[in-house]
Amino acid sequence: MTETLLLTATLLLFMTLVTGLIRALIGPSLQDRMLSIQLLGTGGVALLILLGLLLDIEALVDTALVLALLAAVAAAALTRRETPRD
Amino acid sequence: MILTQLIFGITGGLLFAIGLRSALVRESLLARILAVNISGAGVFLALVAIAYRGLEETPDPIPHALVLTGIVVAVSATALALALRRRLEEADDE
Amino acid sequence: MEITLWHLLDALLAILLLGLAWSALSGSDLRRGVVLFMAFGLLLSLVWARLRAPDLALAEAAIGAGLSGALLLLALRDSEKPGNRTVQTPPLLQLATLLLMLLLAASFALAYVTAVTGNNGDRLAGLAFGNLEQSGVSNPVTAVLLNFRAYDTLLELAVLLAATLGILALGAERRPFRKPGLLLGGLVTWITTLLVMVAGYLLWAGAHAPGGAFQAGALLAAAIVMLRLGGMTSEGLPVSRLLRWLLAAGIAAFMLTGYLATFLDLAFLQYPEGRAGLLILLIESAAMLSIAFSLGLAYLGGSPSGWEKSSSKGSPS
Amino acid sequence: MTDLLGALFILASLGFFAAGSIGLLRLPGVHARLHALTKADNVGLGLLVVGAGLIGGDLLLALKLLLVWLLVMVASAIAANLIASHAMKDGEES
Repeated sequence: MTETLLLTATLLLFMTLVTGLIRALIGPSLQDRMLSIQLLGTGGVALLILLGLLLDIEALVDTALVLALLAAVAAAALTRRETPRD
Repeated sequence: MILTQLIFGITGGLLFAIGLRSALVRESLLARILAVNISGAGVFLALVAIAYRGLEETPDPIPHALVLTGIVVAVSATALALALRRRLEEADDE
Repeated sequence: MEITLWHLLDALLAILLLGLAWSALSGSDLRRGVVLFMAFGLLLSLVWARLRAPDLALAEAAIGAGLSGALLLLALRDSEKPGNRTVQTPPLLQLATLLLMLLLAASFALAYVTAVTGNNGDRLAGLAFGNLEQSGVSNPVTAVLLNFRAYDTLLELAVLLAATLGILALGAERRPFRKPGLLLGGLVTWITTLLVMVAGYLLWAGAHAPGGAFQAGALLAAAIVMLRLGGMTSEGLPVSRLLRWLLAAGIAAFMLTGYLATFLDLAFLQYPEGRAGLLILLIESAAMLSIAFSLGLAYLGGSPSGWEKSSSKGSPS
Repeated sequence: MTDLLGALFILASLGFFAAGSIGLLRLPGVHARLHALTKADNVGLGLLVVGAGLIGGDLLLALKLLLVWLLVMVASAIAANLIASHAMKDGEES
């Protein structure tokens, strides 16, 4: 019973993430697309937690932790500017 | 054969084909680098699908170890390719 | 074959993977391609989780979603002139390419079906699980990587070193980044601390749970990248000879252990009984450092500033 | 009982995730879209973490989940700020 509920929740969550990814497809700006990646990052953390419960793999929570940490690295890589050429 | 294995096996094959085709026909170097990566991901997916044994079963660890080394090799090869591309574009500028 | 909700999830994941790959590779906007590729990497991490491969999910979360994304986003800044290298494909060659693709697809399918259906019950997996107790660790993936197939991992580190040497040979690194604002400065401080802590945890956990040198190395590399993005020009990556030693540490630890084993009348890379766990941890620590600094260097896209100076020091003038 | 309560929390979280996705699609401009993302999704994840903690029924796991949620909140807040200021500077330059 709980398993079916959780699995349904996983499917619904996945569908909302797919909806959010349309923004990565249509843009228009690079920042818009990056927002979509951030959404997928947060949603991915949620999905990993749900999968961890469903499949009974505790290490998937560690994976969620790593995903959360690395999402910020990508955002920083996008926005940092290099020092001007002399 | 388990249905999940079949689904991801076919997906792996298709990813490999999509990536290979783009790597051959695209002119942009960056697009080619992406294509080779996707092609490699297809092979990884097929390997992990082979290792899968079912919802409750522990999967085969050997393909997992292979793919783990593969992921690291793929990222280092990508980095080398990107550095080469940068050098190439700079050479075109001169 | 019973169809369940799980198969629906599998099918959705598969379709989205294919859709993302297709749209990342079609269209001429490279920025769109790179962002969709990052989404593809994130999704792949979820697929590994679904296929019960948490070791891979961890590595992909660090590398596919973070490091390669950062690498590719930076590569977008190097302008690419279109039309310079247009490839005109003659029809005959197109036909040949199509035939080649069909041939490859057929062999791929054949290999796959053979691998999944052939030799039921008599697989390497049984051998790996059977010998797990003697391997020194209880995580089967780590046992395969560092014990049963240690040769593969040694050669993999050699490939990594070769790629790093290639990058070092290509000239100087990118220009450094601007000094960060207050907010980013704070982010850099706490995120590098956390990354190093989680890396340490994963290295230690790798013996009995998903984790190990590869995942920990990728996280340390992310810490180095974060320091660089924060405008630090020398922190994180030691210039001078120390960096050379660190880059070769993984291979050195492997070779040393391997040759020491031969002195004890064992085969190359065969661990003495009862000492496997400790030796694996030592090799893994060295491998982690090599992987971290190799990937960190890869991110710079060239040799770090000061590299030339330190390399001419040793050579006779 | 706790399982059911946990499942309720998780179902409630879905509403927030859906709001985040729809907001990302429908709101005009980068800066408006940031709202949808950082607010709705973080609340959604919070509810999901509570639900998962209840179902998991393990204190250590619950603490780990809480840590993940805190990390996501701080990281996404800073990422959103970085993207917003980057978008602003782009607007000035062009």
